Amino acid sequence: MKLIYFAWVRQKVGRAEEVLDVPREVATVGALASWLQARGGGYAEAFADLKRMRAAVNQEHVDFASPVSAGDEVAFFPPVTGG
Amino acid sequence: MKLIYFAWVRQKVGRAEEVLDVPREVATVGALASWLQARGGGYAEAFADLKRMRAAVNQEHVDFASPVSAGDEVAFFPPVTGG
Amino acid sequence: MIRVQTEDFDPSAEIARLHAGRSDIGAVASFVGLVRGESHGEKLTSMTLEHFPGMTERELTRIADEARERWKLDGIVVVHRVGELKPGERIVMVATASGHRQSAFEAAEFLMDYLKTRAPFWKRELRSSGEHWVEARGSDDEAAARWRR
Amino acid sequence: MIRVQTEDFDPSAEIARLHAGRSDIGAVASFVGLVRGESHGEKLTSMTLEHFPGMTERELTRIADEARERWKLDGIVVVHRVGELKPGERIVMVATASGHRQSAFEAAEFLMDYLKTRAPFWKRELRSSGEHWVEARGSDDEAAARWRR
Repeated sequence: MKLIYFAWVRQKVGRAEEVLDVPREVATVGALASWLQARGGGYAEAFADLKRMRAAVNQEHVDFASPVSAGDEVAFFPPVTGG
Repeated sequence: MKLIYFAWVRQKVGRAEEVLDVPREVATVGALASWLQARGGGYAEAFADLKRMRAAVNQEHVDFASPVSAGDEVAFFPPVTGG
Repeated sequence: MIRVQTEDFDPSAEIARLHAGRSDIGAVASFVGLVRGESHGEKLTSMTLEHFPGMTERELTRIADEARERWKLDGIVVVHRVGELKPGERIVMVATASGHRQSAFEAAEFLMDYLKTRAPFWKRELRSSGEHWVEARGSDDEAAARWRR
Repeated sequence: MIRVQTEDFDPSAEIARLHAGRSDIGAVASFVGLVRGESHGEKLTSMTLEHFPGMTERELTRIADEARERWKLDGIVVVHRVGELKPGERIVMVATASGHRQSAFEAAEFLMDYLKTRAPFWKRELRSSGEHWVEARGSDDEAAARWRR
């Protein structure tokens, strides 16, 4: 699964993107966030407060109940602040 | 009294402005409009339909019940169409 | 900043007037009105704008003052052209600067609505069928009435 | 017409894009957002904007399509800068063309409200006290919520 991180999520995780083998049972965005958090270190810090986290699957905004699977590109980022 | 006309009022009256001796009893904008209408010719035509006429006294929008007196500058014009 | 002029204006320069040389302005809303090439189903050759010099500036200043009373604004520009204009030419521009986006938008819309119903300008169109004075539109009165308190 | 770019833009040129060479456009409403020189009571040295290339353009296009569904528009411009910006610099511009003034204004306000809450941009400020990511504002969510149907 391709993971992409933006803004302070990227800074805390320590990279902009990566490809990870995510277990099959991690089937939603929320489960993926928890799984990443459990990796500890920068991940634990970045995903400590999921209320401050937003996600996109294949470049579409999604909520944490949305499904994810192996071929997806999943992005995690803070609430947007453009304009 | 100084009279000023704009747009089709000016065209119908046939002049842009003039100074007229208006009788003392012509004490409101409405009375002045009727008095001008009674002069006939272009005035009669310009002031035929007072619903289409607007007025300003000393460069302030006024309604037809507003007072006028000898020293005033009174303008008559159609509803405005700027912008 | 109120101007009535025959010359064209540059929207960028008018917007810049509100924020150039300062860094406390976050939001500028603006509106540009243009001469359309068709009117009443006829081709328009030109449009001529006349106004009531003196009263125009007074009314525009009054409208701008009223906008400043209603919204917290950091600046207002109103430019209105008079004289003969061709299709596609700029007629009018209003621009408002504010710390708040919504205030800037509302104030610009208010300025246009009030300008349309209170500033002493009159448009004459030269169309295929001859010269016609533009009639005031009820929809402009309704737009202005929205702001009555 | 959606653009994400590091270079500055010219508001006049963006407005002209909507009406140049045609005479059927009567009204263009627009908004320009600028970098303010102060934030959280501190002097701002610079602001850096990052975005999600690809998704940004998709979201902006979607927002523009939604505006076109809601209002009768003759054109839309959205330009958003990314990279490092200094106080007073332009960040964003939206412009809308319509036959109706009110539609142009409403659509421009809608575009800004949706852009602020849905387009994947993030601002980082360099202030006296160091680097800070800008926090999303509840007032922007509320502004966007006004348009929900």
